[in-house]
Parts: sequence; structure tokens; C-alpha cells
Amino acid sequence: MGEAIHNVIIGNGSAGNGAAATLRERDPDCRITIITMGSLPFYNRYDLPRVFRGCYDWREILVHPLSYYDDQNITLRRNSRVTDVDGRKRTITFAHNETMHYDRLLVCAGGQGYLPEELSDYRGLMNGFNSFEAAITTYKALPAGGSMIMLGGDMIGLDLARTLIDTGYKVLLLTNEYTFWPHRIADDEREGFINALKHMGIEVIDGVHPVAVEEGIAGKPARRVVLDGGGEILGDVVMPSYGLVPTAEFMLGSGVDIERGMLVDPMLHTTDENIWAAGDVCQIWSAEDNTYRFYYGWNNVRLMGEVAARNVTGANETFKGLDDERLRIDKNGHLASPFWEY
Amino acid sequence: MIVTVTLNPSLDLTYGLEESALGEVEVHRARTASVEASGKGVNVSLTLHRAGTPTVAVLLLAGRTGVEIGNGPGQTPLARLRKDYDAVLLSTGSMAAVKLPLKEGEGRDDPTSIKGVEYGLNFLMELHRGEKKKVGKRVAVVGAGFTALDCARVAKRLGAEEVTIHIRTAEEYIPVTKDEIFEAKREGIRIKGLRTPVELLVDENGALHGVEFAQNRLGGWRDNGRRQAIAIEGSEFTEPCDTLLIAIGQRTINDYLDVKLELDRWGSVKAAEGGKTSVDGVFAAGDFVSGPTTIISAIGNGRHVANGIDHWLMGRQRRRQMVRIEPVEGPLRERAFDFIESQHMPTATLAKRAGKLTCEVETGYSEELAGTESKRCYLCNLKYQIDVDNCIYCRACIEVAPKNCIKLVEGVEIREDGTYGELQETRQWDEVGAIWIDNNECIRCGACFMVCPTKCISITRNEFVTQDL
Amino acid sequence: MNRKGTDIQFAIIGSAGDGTIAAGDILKRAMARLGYKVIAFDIYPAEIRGFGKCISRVRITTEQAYSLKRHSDVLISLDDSYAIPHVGEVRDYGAVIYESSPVARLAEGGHITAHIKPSQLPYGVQVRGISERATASARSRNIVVLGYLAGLYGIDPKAFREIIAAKFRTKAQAVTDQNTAAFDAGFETGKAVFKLDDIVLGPPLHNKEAEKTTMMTGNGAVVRGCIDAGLDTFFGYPITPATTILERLAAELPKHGGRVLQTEDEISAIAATIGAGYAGARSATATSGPGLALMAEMLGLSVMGEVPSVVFVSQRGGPSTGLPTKTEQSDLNLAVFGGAGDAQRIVLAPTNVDGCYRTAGKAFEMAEQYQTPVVVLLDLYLSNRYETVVLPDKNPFSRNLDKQMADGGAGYMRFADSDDHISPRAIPGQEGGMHTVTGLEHNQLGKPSDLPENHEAMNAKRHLKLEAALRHPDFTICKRFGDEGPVDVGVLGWGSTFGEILEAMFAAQDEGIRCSAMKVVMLSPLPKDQIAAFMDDCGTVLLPELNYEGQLANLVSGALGRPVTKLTRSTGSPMQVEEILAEIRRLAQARAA
Amino acid sequence: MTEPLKPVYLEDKLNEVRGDGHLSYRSSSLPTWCPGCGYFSVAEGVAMAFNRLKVPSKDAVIVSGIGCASRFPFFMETYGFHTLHGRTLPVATGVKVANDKLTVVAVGGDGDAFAIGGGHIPHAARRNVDITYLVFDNGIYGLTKGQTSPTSVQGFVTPSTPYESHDRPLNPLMMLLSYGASWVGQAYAGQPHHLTDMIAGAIAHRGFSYLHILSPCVTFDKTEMTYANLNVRVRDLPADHDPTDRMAALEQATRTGTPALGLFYREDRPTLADGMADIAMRATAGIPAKGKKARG
Repeated sequence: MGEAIHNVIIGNGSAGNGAAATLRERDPDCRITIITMGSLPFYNRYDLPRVFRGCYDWREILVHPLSYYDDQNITLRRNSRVTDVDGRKRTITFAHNETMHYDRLLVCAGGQGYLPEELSDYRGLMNGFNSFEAAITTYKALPAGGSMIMLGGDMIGLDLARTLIDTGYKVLLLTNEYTFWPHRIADDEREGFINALKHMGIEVIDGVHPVAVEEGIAGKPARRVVLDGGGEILGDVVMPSYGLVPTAEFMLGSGVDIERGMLVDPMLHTTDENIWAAGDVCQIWSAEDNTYRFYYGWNNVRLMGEVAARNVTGANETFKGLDDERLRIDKNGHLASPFWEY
Repeated sequence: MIVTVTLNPSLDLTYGLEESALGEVEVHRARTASVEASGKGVNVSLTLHRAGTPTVAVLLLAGRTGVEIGNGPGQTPLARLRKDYDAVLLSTGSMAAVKLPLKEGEGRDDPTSIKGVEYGLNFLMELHRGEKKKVGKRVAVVGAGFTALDCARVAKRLGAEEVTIHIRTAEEYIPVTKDEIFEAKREGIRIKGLRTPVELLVDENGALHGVEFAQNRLGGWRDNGRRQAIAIEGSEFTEPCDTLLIAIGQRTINDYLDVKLELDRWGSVKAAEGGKTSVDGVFAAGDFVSGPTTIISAIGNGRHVANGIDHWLMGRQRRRQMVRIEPVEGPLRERAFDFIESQHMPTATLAKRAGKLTCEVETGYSEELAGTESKRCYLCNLKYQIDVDNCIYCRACIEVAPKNCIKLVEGVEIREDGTYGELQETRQWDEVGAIWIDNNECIRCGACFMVCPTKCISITRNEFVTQDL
Repeated sequence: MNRKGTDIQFAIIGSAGDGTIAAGDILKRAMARLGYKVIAFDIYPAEIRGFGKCISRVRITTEQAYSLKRHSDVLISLDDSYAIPHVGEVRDYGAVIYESSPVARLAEGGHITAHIKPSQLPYGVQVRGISERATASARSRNIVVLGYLAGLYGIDPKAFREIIAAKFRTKAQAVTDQNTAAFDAGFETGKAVFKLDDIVLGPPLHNKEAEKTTMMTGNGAVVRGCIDAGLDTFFGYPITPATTILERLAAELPKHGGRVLQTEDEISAIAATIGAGYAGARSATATSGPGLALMAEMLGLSVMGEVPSVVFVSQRGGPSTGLPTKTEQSDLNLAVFGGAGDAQRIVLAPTNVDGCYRTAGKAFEMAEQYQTPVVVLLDLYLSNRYETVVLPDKNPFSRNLDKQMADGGAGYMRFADSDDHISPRAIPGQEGGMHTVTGLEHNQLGKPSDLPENHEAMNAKRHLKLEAALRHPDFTICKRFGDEGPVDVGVLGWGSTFGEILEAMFAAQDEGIRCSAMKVVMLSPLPKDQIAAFMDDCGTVLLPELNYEGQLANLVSGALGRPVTKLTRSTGSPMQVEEILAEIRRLAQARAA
Repeated sequence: MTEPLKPVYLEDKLNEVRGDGHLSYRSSSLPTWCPGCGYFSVAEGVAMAFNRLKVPSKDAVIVSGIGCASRFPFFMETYGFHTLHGRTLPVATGVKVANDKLTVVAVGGDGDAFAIGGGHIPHAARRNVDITYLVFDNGIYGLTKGQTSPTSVQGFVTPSTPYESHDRPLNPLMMLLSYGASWVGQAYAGQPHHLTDMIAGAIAHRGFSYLHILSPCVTFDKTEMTYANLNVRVRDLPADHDPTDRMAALEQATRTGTPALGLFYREDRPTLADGMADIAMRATAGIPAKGKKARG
């Protein structure tokens, strides 16, 4: 009897876990390892705004019971950062200096919040929201009824913003081209959507650009955002919300093609025969559009994971992104986005 | 009439600085430059001349300036130089912009015929010469090298609202440093990948209003280590712009050669070891051979070729490169040096840079920073080695090693070129043939040297030296 | 079996060169200083440094605990190759702290992250990097993790800094400074980390008892007991795990007027001890099983010559050199029976650190009063285990219990028989008491005699005089815990294992099982009446002990003619509470059926 | 100007070491001594000496007692007997008496040899049993974490002598010379080549050979018997030293401040086996006893 095939999934989000479940369904005997940089088992990032509704214990937002990993015979490797993948030797090297062999690799490493380079000096003064830890930290930084200055306002940020408004906080939104990311907004639609934001209770500040973030003056709110015109905005927390960029640096030496994300064909296969990619990390070739494109949102990402997993186990399925990707205003005048549905 | 005779004349190169602030560590920019003949006798003649006394300076001349090489009228053809001199070295660089290949449409023969289109090299050279340059609101740059980035950043300073660099492959594969890309992005420049310009879009006034690109996919690796990009048929799309700066490469100019030299497929002169071209007595060096590289490699190549010429002239090799190994008394580094972070090059704030062409972006290391940064050097020319004959295999060195740098070895992989690959480690005592320092991992902290009970660890300095034969 | 209030067990695991034990030492001292009750035990290899595995487990509670827990709340790995097999001992939602940037290249599964269960929380720390940055050396890795721990759980760093300063007091100031810097660097890192586990340190006790609490090991308590009992001379030869008794006494005893000598071997040590005893000193030696085996002949001399001597025996795994750094209770037979002839002596076995103190002191009283060797059986687990104890305000031990020769010594018989079978003793230097002590059988005068009736009588004298020890004042020879009256399951125990027995018995009570437990401290002569009375109350009797044969079980069932259920383990490790509990459950169910 | 150094190539060295053959005397387990311990030097020396003398692994027996040094047999691919504390020489004597063809090397530390085992040494020496006794002297008890030993300097402060030790150190070389050992030498772990030569000499000697090896304990002795100190103190025996002159050897042995390295004394006299063979011959041949009769 030969060794069981080792399927390795890098990434512990919707795509990775969807893929793991699918792999296990289709191959009860294979080895499955999920690798993540995070400290926690799988939870939905989309659930994080719940932190502001009193959910302070990570155990409440886990998707699976902890016994799931044993039951499904899935190895979960946390706090494990991959530094290198060697597609030729089929090995993965971790930051902690361990090397692991894989037979097939599925990269579902997702994306990280983009921070424009001109603001990169001020990273330390801004809060994030991409993990449970970051969410709790943000929660603790916001005094009751305090205000958050949100820069950009992608759909992830706006989801948080509506929870904040709901729970008695103030949100000041500095809009720019990333507002409503990843939705593409036509120029003529924009005003309507901005009004919908105002209708939600968000204080929208349009047409100015932040040039610096600084500590607040004693006795005032903790942060100041300096604007290009010279003015400034005060708030307790500053959160950049400029959409996601793929987390693919660790794949640079692997031999697979990367542009902004990992380049895959419609079957989510990379240019290495043993490596697939799914989720926010990949740019998928679209034959219709004749270009590579990203697909976002929980539904797309989960589906990508499943499709990739099926293809890893021998299928030849093409990923088709969900059709309805438009931002809308519902009959109550509220924003509605497929990105928020899961 | 006073005649001076100078047997060892020289050329004085003089660079003028704005103010004499030498001594402080900062970047000094030359404001003036001059070349003057010099040497004692010449100087006397010069002074006499300035004082109005007729004088003639007689001196030995080895070189010539002001000679225009070429085949036209008043120019000296290469054939003439060959006749006058034993050896001729061609080092005229890569000073021509590579032409933008377009599929069709206006400007196919000469893109610069369209208003708003320029070659980046010319754009920068003209600017450097003091010409007033203008760019539109939306600037597109095509190309992926330092020139492209320079063009983009200059365009931004000249007031462009939106500057985009369009590259054929992806950011990860282009031959510029990460810092350069980061600084460009900080200045608001965008980089868009996987696209090749195929047509220039021109309005009724003959002015550029956009570029049509084809979507690319990545191809294999080229010989020079770059990625290939392959345009996908039928994938064309348009990006609006009013200025296009083309910086897709530079090439050599060699149409001035009347002697037929063998060229490579990029049109550069082929040069063998020692800079020899296909014609005896004609040598070539630097970017003229290799295409655009860096100053460092050009100078290095120049030195190499000089030796080659000497060899050829004298009919024998008079110098050779050797490895010199000499003992070093003790470690020259401390472990603490390893924790010094890379010192970021201080840069001017974005506000200072904006709109100014004269603002030096990299302001240079202070003396202190420079000292700190230099401590990070791993002193790779130092080699730590265990004398196997005196080693008692006690592993005291391994115990103190800060890295995975000292190993129990049973074998060593020897690569085809004779260098060492991986050390084959073992934990089997009866397989341990040696305890060995892996110089690939060694950070020369000296910890092992200090602790060895039989003092069997030696430190040597290993350097390339040029030796007269 | 978690206690109310704070109940956290830390396990630090690394190789012998990592400073694992030192880290555990600082941790438990700091926690004791903060006012927690501490029970701690270290496991280390025979190799000095090199590659052996070391574990330091520290349990801190606000309520008294009697043993370590099976599951640790926090595991700190200083060496993954040793820590990996122990990842499973961390409870759900507990923490695993480890080096996130190891130097060596690791094969698949070589890093601890490959083994941490989804229910456990991983904390990767650049331990080595932090140490090297803070001190330019990797040596303070163990201190860095302590700082991290303190930062992560919000433990007052002051206590740690004080203990570090005290620990390195004898070294150069630079050593203290370096380690403090390492601690602080770790502390800052730990403080900045997002804590995800559910480990919470409650406030420590701040009552009067806490102020009087000190923390010591079993061996440390023996030393205190010796000093308080007025030990005059001590002779020892280094042997694990008894060496620290020699070392501590060497440091402390001279301050109290006593004398310590490291002899050339164990035979010499016991011989000198007996010699000093003969000369009227309170004298002792300390050793382990192999040393006791060498001493067996000399102990016979001490019996035969009726010379007081005290031997502390810290048992380790045997036979022969055995498992020098593992715990076992397998020298009972040797202690009770070892030697030629019918050589009864007193054998005592304390069950906890507090008991070590009392038993050590009482051993001298008994040796002197009954003119006999007294063997005090500890074991590695007890010798090296740390507990917080409260020592009595007043010295509890009596001096001058010698049955003195009558003044003048007219008609003095060194071995005169009497009602209590104890003969008056003359000490060399005393007028009129001149006599010869001999290993030959002798008459009441001390003259060699091989007459049959004399040998019979003297044997009886030497045995009967020890009966009084069963009633020795202020000494618990055995004690019952748990339910009164008839019970389903009774657990007999001795030595260090009794801690686990108590924990298991309490847990069984919580489950509704009627049970009680009895510790037997005096193993020779055996308190048969008390044991018999206890067994009368018990449906079944369980006797857990750390040896293969069931040595006390054999002794008890042989002496009383009643069966006991053995629970023996000879793994080199302490018994698990859960193992005993499972056996109690099984016996209770069998009885119910 | 110094001669330029030549590069050393690892593969050459590996071939050299492998070709030499002494690796076959090592067992597969890595020695567990502390890194830097002088005992590594002895282990390497014994392997080299066995190899030089072409002692077959199967015929070599290493007997040890208890202590760090006594871990030695575990690291050698020979027969080994890890016996009891101080009982090395009686056990080794038994091995040799049982089979004279074996090369028996007894090893132990200073505590094992001169404290608990001190009573056995004179008898092994006077019997001239043909074994080699290597004592790894580090002047401390390492395995029990650093107590004073019979060769520790006077006034040594250790955990068991926290106020300093009163006892004078023994002089093992003088003892062995007086006991009648037929080969007595001294070597130092910091000079591995000389050490190997001495070990080979001791093993080659027919009779009881005693080699005293100065071997620093890097963990527990940071002040006294350190490499740094010994490097300065050790010296070679005078070139004109006559190893058959016992008084000269004794005189050299008194100079403990500057320990001399080399062969102090050697004599050829019948071994225990010779004596036993003689007795056996007489007993079987019925030849009457030739010695002095106690009862006249």
C-alpha cells in the first residue's frame, strides 16, 4: 500500500475550508492539511462585525465544532507562515524552518487589506479588521459612542460601518475610488449610492484626500487625519478600507505565474500541474472578457474552493462566477450587495 | 616666445560644486565640469598666455579628444583609427531608444510623429539639457525598467494628474528594485500589468488620446532571466491618455562603424573573452556589448577588457586573478551586528518632492546611519574553517552557533561547477566524518572561534587579487 | 479535579541545556512570592546537559492541592523534539508557547505547530531572537519565555525580577542584568500579544497564612527538619536524587554548629554516621537505593550495636543503577529488610513536603530514644517536588532523649534489658561507662556471646524495644482521610503517591463513591492495629504504589493475612490521579454488583 | 611575508577520515556529554588508538563505573560494561582473567577511581593485570552536578563544599607509581594528537597501564581545570626523562602545578595472566611451589 496522497491547502478561509470539505467527501483516504497564519480554527471573517454586538469569545464564531478536524481527519496547522513553495520538489517551507511535502497544493491564501503606499508610514496608527484579534482590538479602541474614520470604504468596511451605526457609534467616511469596492460603480450611479450611505447614518466626506494620520492631541479623540487641503478630521479610530490585494508573495519562487494574484485557468489550475488556487488570491482567466479577473464575495470564494477541490481530485470543472454582482438600493432605500449575503 | 616642454602631461578634470560644503555627508551635485590640459610645463604656458606672453607648450600626447568618429565628412572612420593605432576599444554605450513596435495605425513607422508621444530616453535627456518639457494630464508610460520609472516620476512632477506605467509582464518580474517601485507608488504612480501596446489612438488634430493594448498572458522565461509575455489575440482594450512615454529599452548605435563587426541579434557588437570583437585589434566593452546594465558592471567590464587588450598587445598574459587566502587573528564581527535593521535610505517627504525636479529624493545616509548600515556586512570574504585533524568532535561550536551553520557532516554535494552544494548531515555518530562550518549560513559572528577547546577553528580572508606575472 | 479559584498548571519542557529547570524554579518561586500555593515537580535526565529531556511542572492554586494535574494549562516548549510528545497533556483552550524561528532546518512534523490540536491555542514567540537582541546571547531563552508568560497572563513582573536577582545573586551583576533584560524583553512581547486562551489568574491569597508560607522541596524540608532537630554531623556521598540534601546541609549545617563531610563512598558515609552516633552525636547520611544497598551491612551494625543513626533514602528507579532520574518506590523491601540477620529498624515514609520536615526531625528523636537506625524513605518525586508549606512557629522536636547511664556507672551494663528493652547509654568521654560495641552477638555487658539463650533474648530485646515507636509522641504513624465509618473502597498508600491518592479519593467522593484513604507513615514496625481497623471498615482495599511487585501490599497482606488490591506502576513517573480514580470506580462498581 | 595558505577541501578531509577507519569504532549514538567536554577528545583518541593498533572491535571491552566518564562504552562500537560506582577495576579484572585475548580498557572519572573505587586501584596495579585504566580527571563530580572530588584543588567551593573544601587533592600519579603500576602516563584532552599516542602506548603495554587524562568539565568547573588554565600549565616531560627510572618519575609527579605530559614510568614484568599460567602449569605438572613458605 502506498502512502496516502497529501493534499495541502494554504489558507483557512471560506475557500480553503470549502475545498477541504469537498476533498474529504471525494477522497476519504487522502491526507488533508490546512495551513494558516492565524491562531484560530476556521471562522467567518464576515462574522467579525458581531464583535460590536457582544460576541467577544472566538468560540462563538467558529464555523465547525473543534471535533470537526479529528472527525474529518484534517490536520490544521496554525501560526504557520509559508515562506516558500517549490513546485519542482513539491515542498513547502515554513517561516519556522520546517519543510513539508505535498502531492497537490491548493492555494487559498485570500487577500489582505490594501493600504496605499503614500499612507504606509502611518500603518501603526490605523486599525485593521481582517482577523478576530484585530476586530477585538478595534472594539477596545473605540469608546462607547466613539467615532471611526473610515478611509475608502470597501464593502467589507461598509458592512462594519452599518453595524457600528446600529450599535451607537459614529462613522466618518472619506470616500474615494475604492468606495464600494469591489463593485464597479458607474459615474452616474455614484451619487445615489453615496446618498444611501448618508441615509444609513454615515457621515460622508467626499472629495478630500488623507495625506497623514497622526495621534490626537491630549484630551481630544485619539487620532487626527490630515487632509490634502490642510484641514483635519478627528476620530477615535482610523480604519483603512481600500479593498483587498492577494496574498501571494510566498508563491513567487514556486514557478507558478503571478501577476497581482496567482494566474489560473477557468478550472482554477495554475501553470504548475500540481498547484491550484481559489478565492481572493487568484486571478482567473475569463474567456469572455479576454482578461484575468477577480471574483469576490463569500459565495464566489466558497464555490471556487469547492470547484478547485473537485478538480484537484480529477474533475474538469470550470468555475463560473455568480452572475449578480451589482450594488443596489433596496425598497427601503438601503444598500444591498451580494457581497454582504452569505 | 617661451617654449615649455612637458614630458608627463595630464588632463585636469574639474567639477564645480555650488558651495564648498565638503566634509558633511550628503549628496553633492556638480554644477560645472571642465577638462583642461595640465602638467607643470603646460601650466606655466597657460599662465604666461593669460598674462599675454606668447608661449608654446610642447608635450607628449597619447590620446585625442574632439575627434568625431564616423563615415561622414570631417569625421574619422574606424578604419583610419585602426591604421593609426594598434588597438581600438569601442565603448559607446547603449544610447538609442528601442523603437516601439506597433501593429498598425498612425505612428507605426515613427510613433513620435504623433503629438504627445515621445521616447522616454529623449524626454529625459532633453529635460537634463535644460529644455522645458510638458506632459498632459494623463500620462501613459510603456516599459518596465528604471527609465520607465524615471519617466513616470518626472511626468508626475511636471504636473500630470494621472501617471500609469503599463508593463508587459507583472510587477514581480520587472528588473527594478522594490524600493524604486514603492517610491513611485507613494508618489501616486500606478502600474498595470499584462498588456502590450498595439496601436496609438489619435484624434482629429493628430494628438494622442489613447493607447490600445492587447491583454497578455505570461510565457516562459527568456534567456536573460526575464519573463516572456504573449499577447492574446482579440483581447484588445483601450486606455485613454494624452501623453505616451516609450521606455521599452535602449540599444547601441553602431551605424558609425565602417568595419564590419559581427553583431548579435539585438544589433550589439559581439565580444568574446577579453572584449575581442570579430575583427582583430578592435575591442568592445560595457553597455556597447551587453546592452544597458549598471555603472558598476560597466566599469567592471572595462577593467576586464583592459587586461584583455594588454594581453593581446603584449602577446602574453601579464596579469591574472588569483584567490589570496590570509589568516585573520580573530572575529571582526559581533553578534549584535546581526540585529541591526536595514537602514532605510532617508527620503524627502512627498510634499517636498511634489512638483519639483530638483529635489533629491534619496537624501543620503548620515555618517552615523552609514556606519550602522555598514556593520550589517557579513564580511563574506572571511572563511571560518574547522581543522578536522585537531577537532575532537565535542560540538561546543554547534552549541553556541546562532544559526544552522555548523553541522555534523557525512558527505558533501559537489556541483557540476565544482562548488559545494548541500552538506549532508547525519546524527549517526559513526557516520560523522567531520564537523564543518557551512559558509553559506555562517554570519561570521565568531562564537565558535571563541569557544573551541582545541583552537581548531581558523579564520581566513579569501579575496580575488590581480597579480602581475 | 480543578480547585476553586486559581488552579493553573504550567509545564516547561526542553533539553537539559536549555535552562528548563531553572525557568521552572524561577516561575514557582515568583508565584509563591505572589501568594499562590505551589506544588511543582521537575523531571530531568541523567545527562548533565547534552540532549536529555527536562520537564518542570508547576501547579499554582489558591486552595491546597495534593498532587500535580494530569492536564497542564500552559505548555512552554524550549525544545520541540522533547515537547511534542507532551502536547496532548495541554487541556482544551489551554496554551502552547514555543519558538517560532528555530535555527535548525526541520523535517515535516519536526515543529510543534504540526502537533497542536485545534482546541489548543498556539503562541509562537521568537524566543531566541528576543534573547539575542536583549542580551547578545541565546542563553537567556528560558528567561525570555518566563517574561512572555508574565506578560501574556498579566502576572506582576516585580516578583520575577526579585527572584531572578536572588537566583543570580552569587554571580556577577552582569548576569542578573542580562537575565532581567531578557525577562523584560519577553514581558513586553507577551504583553503585546492577543490572548486567546481562557486561562485567568485569579488574585492570590492574602491572609496571614500566605505571609508565613515558604516554598521548599522534600529534600529542602528534610534539611530544615535535620537542622531543627539539632543534627550534629552529616556524612554523604553524591548520588541522585539525594545529593541536594548533602549540598544544602553543607551550606546550612555549619551555621548551626553542625559538621558535614563528603566521604569517599557510601560505606564510609554510613560508617562515619554510626561512628558519630556512637560518640553521642545526632548523625545522619543521605543516599539513594544503590547507596542503601552498600550501607546494608553497616545498618546491621547499627542494629546490633544499638547505635542511633538516621539514613535518608531518596528512592529512584531500580534495580542497580536503574533509572537515576526517575521516581519509584521500590526500596521498601531493602529499607525494611536489607542486611544480614533479623535486623529490624524503624522505617518512616513521609507523604508530602510538610511531612518530610516533621519526619526528618522525628527520625532523630526515634533513633536516639530507641537506639536504632531509622531509615526515612523519600523518593525522587517527593525529594524534588516543591510545595508551599507553613512551618511551625516553635521548634517541634525534642532533644536529649537518650536513656542516660546512671551517675557514676557502677555496675553499668550497656545492653541491660528492662521493661522497655532500652538500655542506658554511655557516651565516650563519660566516666564509668566504658564498653565495647560489637557487631558480634553480645550479652548485656556487651561481651561477645554465642550462647543460644542469649541470642534469643537479645534478638527479642532489639525487636521489642521498637514497639514503643508506634506510640512515639506527636508523630502520626498513620492517618485516615475521607468518609468515616464503613466505606466501599479504602485506599492505603505511602510516600509521595499519597498525594495522588488523596486527589483521587476526593474526586471519587465527588462522584458519590463512599471511600476513604489511609496514609501509612511508619512502615517498620508496621502499625498493624490501625491498618487492621481501617481495613475492617473497607469493602475493598486498594494499594497504589510505584513499584512492580507491590512491596507495601505484600508487606501488609503478609503481616495481616488479608488481601489488598494492588495498583502498581513502574514507569518512572508519578502515578496519575486518573489511574487511581479509575481503579476506585472499578472496585466500587464491582462491589455494587 | 607569510606563506600563502592553501585551501582545505571538505571532501578530501571526509575521504581521509573515512579511509582511516577509526569511525568504525564509534557507535551510532552521539555522545551525550556537554558540548566542549574533554571526554570527546578521549573518545576520539581511543577510537584512533584502537584503529592504529588494529584491535578488532569484537575483541575490545570497555569497562566503566558510574559518572559522566562512565557513559563512554555507550559511544563505542565495542563490547562495553557499565558497572557500578567504583567497581570498574574488579569487573575489568574478572573480564581479563576469564579471557586473556581481550583488549580490556577500564575507564572512569576521578570520583569513580579515587573516591569510591580507590581501594581497588592498588590491587589491580600490584597484580599487573594486563588492562589499561584511563582515568578522565576533571576534578569534579559532573553527573551529580558539580561537587568536589578527590582531585579537586584544596579550597574548592562547590555545592557540597560551599565554604571551601578542606581536603587536599590526591596525587594519582604518585599513587600509581607507588602502587606498582607497570605503565604510568599523563595526557591532556586539549592536545588530541598526543593523547591518542599515549592511549595507543598504554593499550600496547603488556601489564597494568594507567593513563591519567586531564580533561576539563566545561559545565561545572569554570575556574580551575579549564582549557584556558591547562593550556598554560601543562608541559612536556623533559626530553631526557628516563621512563624506567621510578624515582625520576615520582619527582616529576610531584610537580602538580605544571603537570607533565608523557610516559612517566614503564617496566616489563609478568602480568597476572603470566602468573596464573605459571601456577596452572605447576599445578597440572605437579611441580612444587617455588615461593617462600610462610610456615617455613
